Amino acid sequence: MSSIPALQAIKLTHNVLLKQLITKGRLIGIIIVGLLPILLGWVIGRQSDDPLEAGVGFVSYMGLSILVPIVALIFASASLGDTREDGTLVYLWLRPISRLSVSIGAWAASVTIALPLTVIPMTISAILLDAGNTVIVGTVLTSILAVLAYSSLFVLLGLIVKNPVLWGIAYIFIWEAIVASFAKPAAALAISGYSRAIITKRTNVDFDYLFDPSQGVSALMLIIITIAGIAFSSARLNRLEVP
Amino acid sequence: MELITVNELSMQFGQHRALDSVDFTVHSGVTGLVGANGAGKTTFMSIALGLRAPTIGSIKVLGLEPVVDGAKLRSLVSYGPERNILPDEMPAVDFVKHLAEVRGIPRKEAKTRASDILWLVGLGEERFRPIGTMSTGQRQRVKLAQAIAADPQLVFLDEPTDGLDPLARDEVLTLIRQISEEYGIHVMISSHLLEEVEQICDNIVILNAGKLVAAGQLDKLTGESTGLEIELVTVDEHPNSIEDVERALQQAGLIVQREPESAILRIPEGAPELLPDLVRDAVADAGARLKRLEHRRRNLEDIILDVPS
Amino acid sequence: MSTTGNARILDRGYRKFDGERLGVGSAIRSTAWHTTRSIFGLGRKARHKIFPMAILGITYLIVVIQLAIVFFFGSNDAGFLTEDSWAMVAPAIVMILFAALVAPDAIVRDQKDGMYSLYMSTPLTKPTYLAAKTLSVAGSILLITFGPALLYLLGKTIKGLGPDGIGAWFETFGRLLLACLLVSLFLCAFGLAFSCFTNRRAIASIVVLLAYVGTNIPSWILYEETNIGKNILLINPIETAYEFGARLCNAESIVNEYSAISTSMVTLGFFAWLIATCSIITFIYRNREAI
Amino acid sequence: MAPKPPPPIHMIDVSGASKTFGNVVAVSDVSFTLDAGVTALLGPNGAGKSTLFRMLCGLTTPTVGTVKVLGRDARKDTPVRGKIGLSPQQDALFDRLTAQQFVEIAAKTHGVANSLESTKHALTLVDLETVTNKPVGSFSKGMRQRVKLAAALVNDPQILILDEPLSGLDPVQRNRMIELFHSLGSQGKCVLISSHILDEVARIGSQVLVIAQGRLAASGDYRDLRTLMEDQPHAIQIRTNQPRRLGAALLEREIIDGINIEEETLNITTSHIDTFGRSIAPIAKELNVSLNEVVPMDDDLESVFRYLIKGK
Repeated sequence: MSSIPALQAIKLTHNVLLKQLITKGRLIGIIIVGLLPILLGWVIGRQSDDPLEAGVGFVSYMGLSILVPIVALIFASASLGDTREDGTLVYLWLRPISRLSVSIGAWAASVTIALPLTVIPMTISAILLDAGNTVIVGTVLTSILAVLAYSSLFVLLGLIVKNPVLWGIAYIFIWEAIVASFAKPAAALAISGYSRAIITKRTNVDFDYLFDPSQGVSALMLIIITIAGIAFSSARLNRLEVP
Repeated sequence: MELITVNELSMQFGQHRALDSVDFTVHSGVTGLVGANGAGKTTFMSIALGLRAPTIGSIKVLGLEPVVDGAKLRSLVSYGPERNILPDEMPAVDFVKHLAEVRGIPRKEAKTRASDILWLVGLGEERFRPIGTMSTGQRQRVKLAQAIAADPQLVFLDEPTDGLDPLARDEVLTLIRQISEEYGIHVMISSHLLEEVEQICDNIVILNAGKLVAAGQLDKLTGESTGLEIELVTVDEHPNSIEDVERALQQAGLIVQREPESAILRIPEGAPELLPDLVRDAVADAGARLKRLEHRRRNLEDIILDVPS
Repeated sequence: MSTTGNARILDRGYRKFDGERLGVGSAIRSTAWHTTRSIFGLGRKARHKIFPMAILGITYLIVVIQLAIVFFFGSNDAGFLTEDSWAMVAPAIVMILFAALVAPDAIVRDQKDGMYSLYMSTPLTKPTYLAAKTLSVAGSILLITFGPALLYLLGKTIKGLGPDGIGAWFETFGRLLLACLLVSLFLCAFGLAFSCFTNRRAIASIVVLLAYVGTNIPSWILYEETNIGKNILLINPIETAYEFGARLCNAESIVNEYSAISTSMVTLGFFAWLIATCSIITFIYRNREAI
Repeated sequence: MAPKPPPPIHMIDVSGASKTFGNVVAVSDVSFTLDAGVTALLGPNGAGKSTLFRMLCGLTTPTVGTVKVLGRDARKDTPVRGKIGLSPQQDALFDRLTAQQFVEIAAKTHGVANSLESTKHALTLVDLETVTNKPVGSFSKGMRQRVKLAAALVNDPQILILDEPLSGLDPVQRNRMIELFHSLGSQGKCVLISSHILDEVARIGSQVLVIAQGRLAASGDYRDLRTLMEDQPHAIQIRTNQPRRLGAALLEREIIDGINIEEETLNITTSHIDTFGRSIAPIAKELNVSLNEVVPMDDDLESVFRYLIKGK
């Protein structure tokens, strides 16, 4: 009865938190939100004169800047944030398992639920846009990477602030959407700066962004953000006052 | 006076039967509604306030039918909820005043009453403090104050001592007794603690898993002696005094129960009338030190444990 | 209680209330007033006053500055006081921010701090409770819709730029009042409908804002990127309500693209949204446990 | 010279522990040790009970002092966390899990070898074996309380820390759980229980720790604590057929200090409890006065508690 193997601990944490995260209200709300891009993708695909440019603009603004971060925010910030808020964190914290396993488990649970709820509607929407396979592949790839990074960031956010959804929304709409569009250093510190770069580079649609990293650098940065987020979460768990 | 009459009352939530053909009458004074959490206490209160229609059966509160005359009834009765959450930013006096107004007291009158009532519950000095800065005990008093501020005929208090420590609990119970005795407001409190109900109630209603276990006047249901208990202390000069007392009583023809090594002797019910004198003489003759001589009385716990579950 | 010739001890204890109890009307009034105080942060800490007061201040400031320029500097020709009074109603984004702030404060707070249960234990019922809340929220919104517009209308009248003749003036006034009332009610219903799901105030505000963003952005994308046509703009509830108000006042459309939509379509859109939001509120509250 | 034996490791060892939150002192310079057996922790609301429990489990660190469980610090030492069972104060559980799943997760995260069997056993101990497949979110407060208890017991911990474990239980369950605590205590486990209900505490056991205003006010057997309260005269109620005669005799012999008569009840206070106990029966016999009841009014736990908290 000493420490539990890390993989086992991650799996257990993932399973518990996943069950807690999937509530009827959240699921219905997100699916309704997910129908929106599908509908829009379909309409744009049928009615637009330049589906490629309209489509990529739609994917990067509607999808990568709004749908992906919001869905990730709702689940990831709740994964450990809710347990800290209501006091159930103690049932994971006071166990002979490492903090890193708990953070990874929480992140994995958020990804498990956020991934299908974002990538599926985004992919369907990209198919309905009817703008070629590069858009579809680009959409899938960037959505996945963005979900990983946002989930990691918002798991951490849930452990730091009391109202993570409020702070997260402010961050998404103010920093990621507005500030990052006007200031180059800000874009370098925003997930959307990298995720949008991947899809525009892949499809060769030029939006004249200020910040223009290559595909490889962007993907690497998103992965680094993911890892850093998890590492900080686990450090935060170590220093936390557990209710 | 019959405050509440309940007739074959049942409440069904899906598969779950919260109340199961319950029948009882509540008379004046303080009535304790006893049962574990989930026994149907809160459900009963919400029916009595007209906030839920019973599935079957009828109920009358102050002669009114709650479902039909809910609004009218609720201007005559008040309610103190179980959950210990209140508007944290509001000063206590504003909170009490506002609810008094909503219950039909004119504005100016509500203002003076709010202040008076907060003095009565012992929060006079604190009345301008936001409720969020108050201790659990003070918050329970605020809940009491809002319930009596509109001068109701009857108040329902759901677990009014929940979360209180023993000292604060005693103070709140004393207040509730006072509300009934001095202010003439009838009270129904729900509680899962038998001890506190025994302490302050005139009448009780015991529920268990939605079924009525017992209802009636407390002193008629309890108090009957179930035997005598004698607790002694060993004295150095008479090391065998406890055994001596035990033997003397047995020789007088009494059944004496004693756990091994225990300093407590029990004489079950049905003992002869001269018992007190027998005990007195046995203790005196043995030179024992008497710590306690007390009748064991039937209490609520006995009533509940008697019922086969 | 005890009295002798020149001394007495009075009982200061509990007093019975022998007067007449006021009815449900008074309960509604008290609750509405109480809610309104809470909305504007009166009797609470200063930080609760900032947002509502700032929005209130800004909406009035715009009109007051315009009037001040005209009255103190006499610049009638500078293009001031030439607009319809309806144009002075605060812009949609301000209104939705205000609604997202006010509606959750009015009802979500009650769920969280137990006031809802307490209200239900008083003579208030679910419908009268909602009436009190509507009175308060719609009334607060009316302050920033009707207030500035009325000031502007009065300014115009005093300068002789208003409607000619008493009959025409009262018609303009009546239309303005009716439009503001209906639009305020609409915003109130919209705010309440999207904030009654949850018992967390921050989430409720976000849901209200997202409901706006989630209808606004798609309506424009669909309008601009596709060939569906102008009627698609009616899926944007707030602009639809504003356009409906403009039609009632015989004023110019605030957002140009809406001017091409027929009045009957605008009316249809307005009432469809109003009925939908009211149905949401009714549905949620019908199923809500009182205790 | 033989080497000095190392000091014994106590199961719980709190030494000079204080905890402050900003200006608020939650726990102030508390020291005590506990070993196998059942101990009740008492104190008014806000006295620092929960903070003390959280420190013991490492959920929060003491500002000053040390808190050791089985000789280790639960915040830093991973394995020792597997030897603690905590039933926390908060009511929240993973609501969407069934009782079985909830306890099984606890077993697995503790690395219990045959988790299924241990889970079953723990749920049986708390009388929940019939509802194992229902989600805990649908449970009543008493059932949730027992699920928490099962989760705390499932890894067969050395240390059990139970914050208000009896609240919400009905009398039958309460008695069953108290029995369970006693059996765990006699199995050599260190069981520390907080409760507000003094009648419950008196049944839980006579070992108490009392904290008030963040400080340790008393520890030990509460019946012994009463005798330490020497400045507090004992109040005793006597039911007799001749209260005036008996009272006068007791006063005359200087056995009692104060007296108050109501019908057939004689209320007395005495500073000489030993003499009183020895002489009450002989005096009554001598005067031929009946002694129907002799009931000490203030040696119950409540009086001890009141004295310790308020000093009266």
